[in-house]
Amino acid sequence: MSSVFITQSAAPVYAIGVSLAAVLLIKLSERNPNAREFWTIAASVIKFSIVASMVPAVLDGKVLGCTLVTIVPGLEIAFKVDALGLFFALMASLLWIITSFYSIGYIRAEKEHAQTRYYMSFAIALSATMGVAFSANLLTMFVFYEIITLCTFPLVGHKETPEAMAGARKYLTYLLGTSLLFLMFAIVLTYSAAGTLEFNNQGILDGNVSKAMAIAIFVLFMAGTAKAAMMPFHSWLPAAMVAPTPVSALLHAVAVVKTGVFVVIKIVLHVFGIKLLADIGLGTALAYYASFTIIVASMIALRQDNLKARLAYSTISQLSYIVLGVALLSPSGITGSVMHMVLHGFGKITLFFTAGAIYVATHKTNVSQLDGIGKRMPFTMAAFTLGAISMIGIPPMGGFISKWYLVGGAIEADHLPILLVLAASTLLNAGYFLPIIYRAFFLSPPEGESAEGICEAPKAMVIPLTLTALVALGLFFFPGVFLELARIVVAGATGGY
Amino acid sequence: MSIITSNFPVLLVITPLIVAVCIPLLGRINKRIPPVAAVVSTAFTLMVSIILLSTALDSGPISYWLGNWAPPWGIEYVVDTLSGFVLVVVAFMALMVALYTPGTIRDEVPNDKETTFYSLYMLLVAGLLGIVITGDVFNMYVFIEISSLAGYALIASGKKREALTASFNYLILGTVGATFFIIGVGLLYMVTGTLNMADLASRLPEIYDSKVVLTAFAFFSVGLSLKLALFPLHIWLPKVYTNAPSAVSSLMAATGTKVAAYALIRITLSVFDVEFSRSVDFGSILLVLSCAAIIAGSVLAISQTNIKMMLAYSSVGQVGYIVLGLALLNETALTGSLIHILNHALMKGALFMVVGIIVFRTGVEEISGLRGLGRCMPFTMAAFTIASLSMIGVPLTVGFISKWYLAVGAVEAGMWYVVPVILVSSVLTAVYFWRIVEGIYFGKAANVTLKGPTGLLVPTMIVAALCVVFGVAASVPVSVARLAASALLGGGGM
Amino acid sequence: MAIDILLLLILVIIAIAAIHMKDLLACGVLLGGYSLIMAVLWTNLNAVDVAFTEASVGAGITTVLLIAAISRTKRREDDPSPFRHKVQMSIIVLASTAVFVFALLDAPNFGDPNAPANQHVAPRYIHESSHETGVLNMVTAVLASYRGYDTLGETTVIFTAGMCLVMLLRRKNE
Amino acid sequence: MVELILGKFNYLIAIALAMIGFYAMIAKSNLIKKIIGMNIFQTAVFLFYISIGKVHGGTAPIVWDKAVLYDNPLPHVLILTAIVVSVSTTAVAFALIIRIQKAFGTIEEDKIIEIKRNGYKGDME
Repeated sequence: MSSVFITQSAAPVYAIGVSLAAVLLIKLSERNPNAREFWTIAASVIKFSIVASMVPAVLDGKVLGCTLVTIVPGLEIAFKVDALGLFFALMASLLWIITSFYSIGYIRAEKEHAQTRYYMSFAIALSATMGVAFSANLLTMFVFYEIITLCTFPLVGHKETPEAMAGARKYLTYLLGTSLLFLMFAIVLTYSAAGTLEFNNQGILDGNVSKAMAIAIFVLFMAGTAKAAMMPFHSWLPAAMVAPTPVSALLHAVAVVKTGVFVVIKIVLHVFGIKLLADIGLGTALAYYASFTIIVASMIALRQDNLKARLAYSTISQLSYIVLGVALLSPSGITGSVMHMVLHGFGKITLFFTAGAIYVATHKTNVSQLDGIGKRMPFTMAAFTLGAISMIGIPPMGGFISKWYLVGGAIEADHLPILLVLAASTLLNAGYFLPIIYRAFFLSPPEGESAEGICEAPKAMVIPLTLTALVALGLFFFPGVFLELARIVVAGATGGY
Repeated sequence: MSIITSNFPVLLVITPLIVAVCIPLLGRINKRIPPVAAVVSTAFTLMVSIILLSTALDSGPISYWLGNWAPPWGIEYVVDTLSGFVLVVVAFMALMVALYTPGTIRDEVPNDKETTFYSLYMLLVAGLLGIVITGDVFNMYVFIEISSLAGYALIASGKKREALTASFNYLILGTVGATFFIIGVGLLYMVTGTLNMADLASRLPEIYDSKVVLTAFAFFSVGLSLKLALFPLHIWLPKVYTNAPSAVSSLMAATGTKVAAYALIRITLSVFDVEFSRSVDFGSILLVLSCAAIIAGSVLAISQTNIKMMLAYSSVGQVGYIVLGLALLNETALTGSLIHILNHALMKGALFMVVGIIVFRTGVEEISGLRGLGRCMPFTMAAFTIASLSMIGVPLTVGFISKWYLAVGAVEAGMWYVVPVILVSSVLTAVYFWRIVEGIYFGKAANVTLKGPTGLLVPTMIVAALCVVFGVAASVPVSVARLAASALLGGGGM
Repeated sequence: MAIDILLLLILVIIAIAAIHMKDLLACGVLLGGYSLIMAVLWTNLNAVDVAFTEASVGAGITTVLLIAAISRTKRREDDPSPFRHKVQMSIIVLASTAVFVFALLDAPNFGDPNAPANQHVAPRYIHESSHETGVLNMVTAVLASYRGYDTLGETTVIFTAGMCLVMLLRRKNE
Repeated sequence: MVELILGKFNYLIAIALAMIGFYAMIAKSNLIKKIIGMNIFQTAVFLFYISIGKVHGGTAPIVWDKAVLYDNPLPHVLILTAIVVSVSTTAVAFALIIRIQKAFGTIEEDKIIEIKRNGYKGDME
């Protein structure tokens, strides 16, 4: 079964530990904001370097890993760095650096309260994200999945207004409720059937379960990963908009939802395995189910006037692309899925950053208020345009690459209706992003507002958002490392096919 | 073996008894002696019980003949894996609560009665240890009554008048339970002529179809379920836990129901055996009751506004978990059940100790009054949070371990539909604990003035920390529990 | 045997009267009578030690305690509990009765010398206790020696009850 | 049926007494009545034990040269212990009743419940 030899390495533990250490330092330097924020930045940079240092070994085909604790034999907290996990970790840790700068700008500009708690929660969330990325078994994944939920609660409810608390409670109810009810149930059933929780390239359930049981477990898994925001468990995501914008960026691009889809990919590839899912036709079912979410969420997004709400529904729709890709169970589909994780990450974080920048600079939140804003905030809106184009999937933006592979995947898997879904959704994406760009650049600002003069948000915000937009652009031309990692993921997953 | 170590089984019970008798005298000399005596003697019993358990693990069950009369003529004390395990749990919690007691009873018990309190405390501990260690059913009854009587007075020792009626109700139902128990003993004696558990176990299988045996089984089960507060026989419990002094609720919540659970397991699987329990469909009845207990306990807990009441109803639900493993009757589930005896003792002990600290320092018992306390009492609240997470069953805490084994055991038994019950109750538990945790950390602090320094924190933190330690390094208790479970199910229980 | 049957029937009547009457003091006296007749019955059943204890402890001390309690509280029982409650409790009691009687269907007859209860452990007490302990009264022998730890437990119970009373009733030294 | 009643008359009466007591324990509202019921209940169970130990033609379990059969001494021993336990429980119960009377002014369960429901949350004494 597990023919892959695991190279012992504590690097994943360090990657997780570094931001935990930062939590302590942040708490200790509570009274000194500069020091506090220095620790955040330092931790993010160190974390990224640790993650990046693992790239060569993984590209070599090695799998790094170690066992942290054995609770009882069979229940372990253990880490394993494979291509898929590294892929996710690389993206998340890179985005954390950028988000940290942006956070500092945003939080200082808005003079938010409880800043120490904010940075601490952020750092824990990143640790837990690494934990999910590097988890070697379902239990480890579950633990870190829950930690993410718990430590993002104070972030979502940061403002502590009744509205914010209500949103945060809804967030917690959906995520914690579904994972305790369904994900844990699925894990128990998986353990009972397979006798192990260890991820494996060929899946661990194949040959151990009846068809009905496989379907039951699969449905439970999908219902349990509400973080992937597949309908009908999506409404926590718009509710979580009450959070400050950098948090939304974290939720939508870096940690939370990406963890959800990452878990879905893990379950499809490493718990069930392509063969089992293809045998019982679950891949196809999931693909069509994801298509449903793609279309419906896009249509809802069209009708949102609040910019962040529109972005939120866009995320719901885009996440289902990722699910769709892996559900196609074909090499190109999986490549597209994995690539979309990172490309959507950069695109969406740009969009949220710009939304935050607009808010900080003008306190505007609605699409209908954005007339003519392009002239006052040229950098921001240029970045927005790049991000939106990437979302729609038009060259020369990174988003095109993943769409391209998804189309290839649909053809390989012989699911031509999926092509229609992709086409329709591209049109819908264009339908809800292009009007914003049009308003910003081609309409004149409302009366009473000066049209002239640059009025950008603080540099600490504008620079990160420009960077992410440029990365989203750059990834079209140099997808190298990510594509190579995706290739290894595909090779592993389809090896036993 | 020296004369001391060879007599450890009896010393385990006699030590607290002697200390209980001496305390009233010592208290006359100096009021500071009784608490110290309580701590020292419970520490000694803990040490002894650990030694006994490890001896039992190394070289098989220890049988100790009291007065050197061979069983079944004389009374026998037995330390096997199961009883050794429960002894350690009881002795440990007794020590922790003994450390904790001096801080809280100052406020809760009239000054002139503190000495009596310690004497009764030691009697309660002696009774509980006696129930666990004895291998004779009638002797078990005597110890049940010792622990119960001491318990009734301890519950009523506080200043709340509701404690009196709570104690009286408990006395009535507890006596019904104990009397049912001796009816069961009488019926078994009628058809076997013996009172020794091992002897009963060897003589019963021939007459398993006798109606007398069936009835005895029914009386044992009902009587012990009353002591155990198994839903719907739980009605005495919430008032008792709510109104008793904190130290008493902590000890009783941590050990009282656990020992009753031990007695039920011992009688149903060790005196009777697993085949008999299966043949009378004992499992299905218990399954329904335990699931009802788990859900009802959680639902009732949610609707409470008093935090002690909430914890008490949560105990009703947790008792359901212990019984659930017994109902499923397979090794994995029974392991879960036994490990939950330890785990729930730790979690609920910690929670009641925390609540005791809160009440002691702020005088608040209502959940709404806890807002913002996370800032003024960080360590206490950290202990509370850890124990709450454990109650929910978050991995890396002890609560997860027991739920995991119960859930996997349920699937093994082909009763996968029990898993949702466990999970739904986890969610409900999350609801009622989250409500508090959120208030503690996010609420605007109410105007409470904290009074008094607190030495209560040390034992509380130790217990709370163990919730995590045994959640991470679960191999040790789990392996012991698994050994005990396989012995029970393999028929070699005694 | 006729006297036994008669005594047993009287016991039933007294028991019913004792729980039925409203005057608690009368109930207490009836309870004392109940214990005394029980003691007589036990003497008839050759359980002399037990009968003696019941007469002194059961009939004596309990009655004294009861009267003490009544003198500190009140003498009359108020309105009876609601009818519904009574019906519910009656159902529980009848169910328990049914279960208990069910057991008798397979129980050995009263007084059967070959009943298992009299065969397994008891013969050793009967035949050996006088050699092994040197006490002629087998009950004393078993009580003090074979099952001496029950007696220790019993003593502990008394001590516990004493401490309970101190805890519950002792007044402050003012 | 006749054999059941005649052969097990003692047991049947013991059960009847036990259940009368049990009923009083759980159905009566007056706390003293409950304890009276408890005593009847427990003493009836003792009767049950003593009856188990009786042997037709047996003599009291005291060594005696002319004895052919002895009654079983073990139930006697157990009941000696149990009587003491029973009295101890009764004593504790009465102590509680006295305290309840002092705290609530009544010893009727339903009235106490009423008093609790009508508020008054204070410490006694």
